[in-house]
Amino acid sequence: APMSFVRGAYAQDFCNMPTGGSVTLGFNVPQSGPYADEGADELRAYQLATKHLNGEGDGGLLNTFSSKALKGNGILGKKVEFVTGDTQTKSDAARASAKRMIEKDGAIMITGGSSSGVAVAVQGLCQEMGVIFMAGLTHSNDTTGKDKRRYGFRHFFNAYQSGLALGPILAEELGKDRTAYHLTADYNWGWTQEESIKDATEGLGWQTANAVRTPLGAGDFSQYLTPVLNSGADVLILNHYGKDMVNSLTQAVQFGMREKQVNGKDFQIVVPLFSRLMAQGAGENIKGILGTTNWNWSLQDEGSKAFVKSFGQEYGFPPSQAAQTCYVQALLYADACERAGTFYPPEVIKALEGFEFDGMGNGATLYRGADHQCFKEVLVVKGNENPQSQFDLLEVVKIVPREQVTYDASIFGGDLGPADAKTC
Amino acid sequence: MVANSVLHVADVHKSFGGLKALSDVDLNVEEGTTHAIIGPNGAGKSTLLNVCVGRIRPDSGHVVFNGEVLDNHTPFEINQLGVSRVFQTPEIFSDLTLLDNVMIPAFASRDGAFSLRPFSKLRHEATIREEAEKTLADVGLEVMKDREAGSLSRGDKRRLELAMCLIQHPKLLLLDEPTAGMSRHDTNRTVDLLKTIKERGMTKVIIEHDMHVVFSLADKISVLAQGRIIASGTPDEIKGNPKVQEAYLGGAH
Amino acid sequence: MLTKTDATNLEVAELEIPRPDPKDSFFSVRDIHAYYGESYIVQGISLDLNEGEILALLGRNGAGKTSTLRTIARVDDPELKRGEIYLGGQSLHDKKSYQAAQMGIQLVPEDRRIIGGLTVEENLILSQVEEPLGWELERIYEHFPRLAERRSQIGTTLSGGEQQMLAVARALARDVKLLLLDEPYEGLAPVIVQEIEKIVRQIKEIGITTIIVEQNAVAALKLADKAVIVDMGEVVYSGAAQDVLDDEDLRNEYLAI
Amino acid sequence: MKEMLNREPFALAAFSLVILLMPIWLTPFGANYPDLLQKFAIFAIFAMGFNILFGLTGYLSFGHAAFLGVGSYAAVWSFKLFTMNVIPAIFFGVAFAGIFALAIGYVSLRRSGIYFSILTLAFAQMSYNLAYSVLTPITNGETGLQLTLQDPRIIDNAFTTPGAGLPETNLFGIDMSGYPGFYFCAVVLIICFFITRRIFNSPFGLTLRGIKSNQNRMGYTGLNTRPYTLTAFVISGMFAGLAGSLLAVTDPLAGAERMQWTASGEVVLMTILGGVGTLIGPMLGAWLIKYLENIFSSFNEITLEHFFSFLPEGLQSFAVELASLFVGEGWHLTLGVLFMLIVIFLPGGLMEGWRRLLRRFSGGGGGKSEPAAAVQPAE
Amino acid sequence: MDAILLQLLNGLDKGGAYALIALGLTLVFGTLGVVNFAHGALFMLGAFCAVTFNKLLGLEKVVVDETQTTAWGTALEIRTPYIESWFGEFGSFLLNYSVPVSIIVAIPVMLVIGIVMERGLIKHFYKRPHADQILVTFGLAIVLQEIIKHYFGANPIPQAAPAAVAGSADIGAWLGLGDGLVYPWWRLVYFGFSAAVIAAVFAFLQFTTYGMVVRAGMRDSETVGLLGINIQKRFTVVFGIAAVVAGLAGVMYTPILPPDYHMGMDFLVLSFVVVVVGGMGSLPGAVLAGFLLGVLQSFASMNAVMTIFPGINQIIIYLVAVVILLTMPRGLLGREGVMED
Ligand SMILES: Nc1ncnc2c1ncn2[C@@H]1O[C@H](COP(=O)(O)OP(=O)(O)OP(=O)(O)O)[C@@H](O)[C@H]1O
Ligand SMILES: Nc1ncnc2c1ncn2[C@@H]1O[C@H](COP(=O)(O)OP(=O)(O)OP(=O)(O)O)[C@@H](O)[C@H]1O
Ligand SMILES: [Mg+2]
Ligand SMILES: [Mg+2]
Repeated sequence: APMSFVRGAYAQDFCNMPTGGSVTLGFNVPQSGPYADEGADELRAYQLATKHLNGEGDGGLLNTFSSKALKGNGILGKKVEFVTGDTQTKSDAARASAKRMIEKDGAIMITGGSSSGVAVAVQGLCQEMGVIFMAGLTHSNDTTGKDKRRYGFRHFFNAYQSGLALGPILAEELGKDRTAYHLTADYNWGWTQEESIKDATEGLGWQTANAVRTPLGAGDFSQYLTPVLNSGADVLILNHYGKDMVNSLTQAVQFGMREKQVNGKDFQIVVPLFSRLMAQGAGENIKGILGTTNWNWSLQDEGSKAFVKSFGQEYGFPPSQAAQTCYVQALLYADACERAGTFYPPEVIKALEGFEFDGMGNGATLYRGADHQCFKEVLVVKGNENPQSQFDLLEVVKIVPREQVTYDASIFGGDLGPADAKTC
Repeated sequence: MVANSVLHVADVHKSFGGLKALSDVDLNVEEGTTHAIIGPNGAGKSTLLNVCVGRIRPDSGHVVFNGEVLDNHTPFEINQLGVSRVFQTPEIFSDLTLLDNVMIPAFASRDGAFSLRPFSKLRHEATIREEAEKTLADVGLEVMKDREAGSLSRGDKRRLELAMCLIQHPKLLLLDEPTAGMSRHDTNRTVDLLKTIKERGMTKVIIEHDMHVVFSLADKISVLAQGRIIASGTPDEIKGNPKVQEAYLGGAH
Repeated sequence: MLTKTDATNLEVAELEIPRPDPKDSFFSVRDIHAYYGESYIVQGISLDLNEGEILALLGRNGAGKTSTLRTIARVDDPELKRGEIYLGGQSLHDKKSYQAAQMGIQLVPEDRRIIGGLTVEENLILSQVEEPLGWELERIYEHFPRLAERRSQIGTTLSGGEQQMLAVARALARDVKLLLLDEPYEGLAPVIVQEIEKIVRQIKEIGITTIIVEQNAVAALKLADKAVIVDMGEVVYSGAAQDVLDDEDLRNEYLAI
Repeated sequence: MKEMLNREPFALAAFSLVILLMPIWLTPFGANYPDLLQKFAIFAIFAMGFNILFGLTGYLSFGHAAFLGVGSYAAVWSFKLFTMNVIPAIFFGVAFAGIFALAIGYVSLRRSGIYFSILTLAFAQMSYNLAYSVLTPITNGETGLQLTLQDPRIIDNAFTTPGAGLPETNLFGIDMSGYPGFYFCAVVLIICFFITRRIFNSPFGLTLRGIKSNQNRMGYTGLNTRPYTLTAFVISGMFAGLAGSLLAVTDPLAGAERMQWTASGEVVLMTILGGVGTLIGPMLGAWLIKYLENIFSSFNEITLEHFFSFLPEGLQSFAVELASLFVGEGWHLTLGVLFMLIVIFLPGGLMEGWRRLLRRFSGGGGGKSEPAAAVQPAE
Repeated sequence: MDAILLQLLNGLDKGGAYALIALGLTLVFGTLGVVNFAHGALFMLGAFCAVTFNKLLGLEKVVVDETQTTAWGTALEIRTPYIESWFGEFGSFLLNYSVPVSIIVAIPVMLVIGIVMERGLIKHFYKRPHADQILVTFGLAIVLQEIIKHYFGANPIPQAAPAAVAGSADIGAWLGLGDGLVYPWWRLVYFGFSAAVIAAVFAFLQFTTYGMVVRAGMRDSETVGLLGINIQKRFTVVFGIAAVVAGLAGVMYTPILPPDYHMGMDFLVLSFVVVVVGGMGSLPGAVLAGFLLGVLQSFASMNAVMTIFPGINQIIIYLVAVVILLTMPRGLLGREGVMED
């Protein structure tokens, strides 16, 4: 059979066991489609991480990371090499490129991505193939909730945490007597986001006037925006991401929602999930809008400062939150291998589960074993009213401590599945 | 209604907007005969054929073919009953070969209006192929059988269309100016061909402006002018009819 | 561009070079070769015509008559690959069809080519968009009362014969120097044929040069001054029209009459 | 020689050989890994089936991805509800796609030309939008329908106790991932090729071509065109469903985006790129597009530096710079440029290129030879 | 009542955008017979004309201040727009009105793009099958898109409407329906603009001989050529007009939808649906369909409607398209014989 043409005849302990002097990681990021810019930033971060792991550059977060297992000599003495792929922000394409990296290029770990659909799809694939997946930007509860996998890990926070973090701040800033109107992207992530925020705000005593589902990529949201002002609501919550959020926010502002008075209060808009790129796309309209984010380059802890410095010196501008989460994921995987002393996935998984660390930004962090979700500080931010530079778009309103955004792993169900190694 | 009438057009009216293209047209075509329809341009001749093959529905009146009233028949049903037609502007399958052009109607008359036969092999349809080649030979196109039909000259397209009708062995053949644009030589050949068909007993309705063709083929002639049949009779009767002289033939004949 | 050619032409005339010059006759086709894609159809045809003459171009089906006319009218298909054409001393072979039409060539195509979606009147107006103009609409309607009646009917719903009239009328609406008629009598009732024959005679009287392709060879030859018979894309006979009418062998061999 | 090439057994054998040996002859192109090989086979089936409709009847459907999607969903549900065996999954995939195609085709075929295209597009887009949101209970929305540990899988569970992890799709015990998956798809492709060839060379196929050439004439020839076009539509829908179920067989996940218009557009492009109405053109088109998507997108600067390492330093960085526009994140640009080049220089697609090559090597056709080259001055 | 009025306004506004995009498409599609998948790209290029113009206006003088450093340790750059430092007041006025002013730039730019595209590429495809047209224009669309992505990135780039029309108009007060009924100024401007452009294009093609010639040329360019008309030149002009119309639609849409490289593709399918529902070869049809679909889409998104038919807002356009195409054989106002085979 032709299998012998393709694969070495030697026995393999697990899929893509590194045998030579190097180890290959697979960076699967959106290079085309709406999140291409985010993907490009992720790729920059991965390249930086590879450099640092191989002992080049200034070492970046290796210096501030609480675990000192990494020496800057690659992973377990093997030089880190990488292959890249384009997810196109489509599940099929993302799985195809992940498979290519695993089957053809011999990648031992896959990481990246910029949407939850892709993350869940690739994570499922990696579970089947026995390759560890370190998710990039994915915010849906499902990734580490009902669709969690033993081989998949997420450093990014999720919608539920956004709700937990944002709730109290909303009460603080906007008062407890508010009526909210939700516009929600009509797909999985949107629904979990809406549910989480609704739970949080209703817990504060807010009313929910209505929650309306908008089709993905609607472009023009005017027909959903006009009913808002006459609905009695005084807060508009946009459970949109990416282009949808840029458009709906821009248009909401155009409809005069920032200047309105309803129920004797200033009308407010809230965007639960922010990213700097989205803020850039929305331009002026973002000013003063509240939301949450995983990380921002203006943070002043040692880890964040070190990362901003390495990244900024390499590329001339500060990193995005997507870049940060991807960089950290790459390092965490490498570190876990070092600590496990092997690339054997079941051992690496064990090393990651329940791992406590610090010095990577967002304070002390736990990789919870029960669902492979990271628990760390969450940032509540606001569109910057007086930006100092073109990158200075978000202003940190509050750093919400880790305890406040920790929740019970069982609430989302799901099943991690087995950790047994596979040959591929 | 005459007993051995194959086609009976009864009291047909058709107008386009304000224009009365056909009014009160009554026509009987007897079995085995060749019935010519002549008349000035725009008289409604082609429209009459259109009504017969179901391309146009008459405003009132009926067409009866072999005792069957064709009021609600679609073109393909009418063809399946045994009516084939040559159009005034050739309607052929321009990007198929001549052979394919003739084989399609052959399949239609053998297999009916719909037949799947996805697994029967074309190459093995030897009999049909042979017949198609023979029919092409009849109209003098056999040497071009593998050419694309769209690249034929106009006279050749006419002959191809004739072949497409002949292979169906229709009971009634409707010909709309079959020799228009043909050279004298080919016109003569076509006339001969149509004569042999007649011997086989095929009934024909022919529209022609070429009086030479009309008088050498027709058993009966009807003259249509402004949507009405103004005269009907044997060739000799028509030739002598002064109304026809004036309306159609002019001073030439 | 035109003036320059005119100037050279003048010079040539003044110098009176003795060699036969294609520019001498009013209309001249020199050894043209034309192709439909890769099929070689017009294989070296030459014609000469003086102003006001009528030429009958005869031959069997598929002989290449239509192709020759189309080549002269400079339509893209068939493609002229070799040979020269001159009208009134100006070269035509390097022109596009619209330029040829502006120089006074009008083709009445065999399948009439009435433009769909446009009324009869619009079809006529269309040929009066570009200079030089010929007959005015009134005059056309006078000659073709049928068209006057149908002026606001969509052109393609006319009967075959009516369409033929429209096609001829469309050509007359332009200032024609050389009229190319491709089977003008096809599908016409005898009365109309006489009508069109009359028009062609009138055209002749006005002094318009005409090439007529017609299967009804006798009718065409009666009108024509000259006759050319083509076969397989080549000229097999060229001479006076009357000679063809008189020469039975010739008629038998190429025209089967 | 030509006669022999046309003979059925020979053609089939040659085709089978080429397909089955793909893992070997694709090695130099870097495309010899299971996933891409599977995709090659599957999308070849998809495109071939699409061509039965578009290539033969001329009806341009812009909604064929809907049938692909239906095939995938049906197959995954079969895995979830009944068994991991692929035979029932394929059966359901093809059957559901066929039923779906029958319904959509019946309605859409009332119109022709662009109106037909837009009707199919509308149906597909409705399916996509609903699958993405409202029908989430059936399709699992954006995330896509996946296997879970809670699936009933009644047939399998009746005979065996489930393991700890998710089970794999199998053909009576042979796992359908990796190379076995490819060979399975390849065999299906060969069967599809056989069927397609038969359709092309049958009276049915000829009739379809007649419909494409002159639909109007068909009626006066005594053929009822509707059942013919509908049959072609359903057959090609079933091919699409088959391709969809094979996607699920090799990778048990079905996402809504498989039904989006871009996916329908892709198969149109594949077919045109390869050569509309030719037997294997659409397959070649599918391969080219999938190859670009999977391989060109994977080149990054490091690979390019390797590739151009034979050049001197300055030249190398220039070459890398230039090439990087067309690979990696620039692979779309290559795709666009390629579409344009092929359609400009090879009207008739890749198959036209092939024919030209053949003609060149067989020394040109007979017939009259050309006179001397043009002496025409340009305009 | 208010809600319905507002949704009607939304629908008209949306319809204006659809109609404007579809208008250019139907020009080349229904008139020249070319299936132009690059039409969306022209819309996108128009939008990027506005972006580029704005960027040019916003070109900044960069002064490096060595004394201050950024968080990542490089010297801080202080930027001031040239235009402000040169022209002062008028400079900031230009910046403020950059979107409408960029129309002046966009018209010639789009005209040139359209003409180059037609001369260089489309012209060779008039006689080719639609399939080839689809492939080549799709290829072109991808290429244009990727070029824009290369220079501008994939992220949307916001464009502000001029401050004077940035707010909302108090329609309620105008109509005497009390306040609370407000609608963004810019959207009203957009609606007026699209109505004006549509009317202009219409008058040009439907009521002039020029338009008649173009329509005739589409049916049978060879015969029109035989009548002495240089139809190629007119085709080029029509294509140029279509490009300009698409471009202007793009320019004016930027304040509503921050443009990105992919926006053309997003609108492409929709505009095809609009054109076909309107009926092939009919400009009024395209406009009518644009408004009809826009209005229906708005009404379908009303909460009352969505509670009765969940998900109706997602499929309404396609549903309406299906119903119309099945009840009217050639769309709303289509002509017989255009693109039916
Ligand atoms: N679809 C239509 N719409 C409007 N008028 C029509 C239509 N079809 C035919 N006519 C008109 O009906 C009349 C009869 O047309 P028809 O084609 O039957 O004439 P004909 O006798 O065949 O003439 P010819 O010998 O010139 O072909 C003509 O005046 C024609 O203009
Ligand atoms: N578009 C085309 N492509 C290829 N060959 C063509 C094309 N048009 C015509 N031909 C071929 O060119 C030859 C000459 O055709 P042409 O139409 O000039 O003949 P003709 O003398 O006008 O005949 P007819 O009297 O039948 O109209 C014929 O053999 C014909 O098949
Ligand atoms: Mg007639
Ligand atoms: Mg001819």
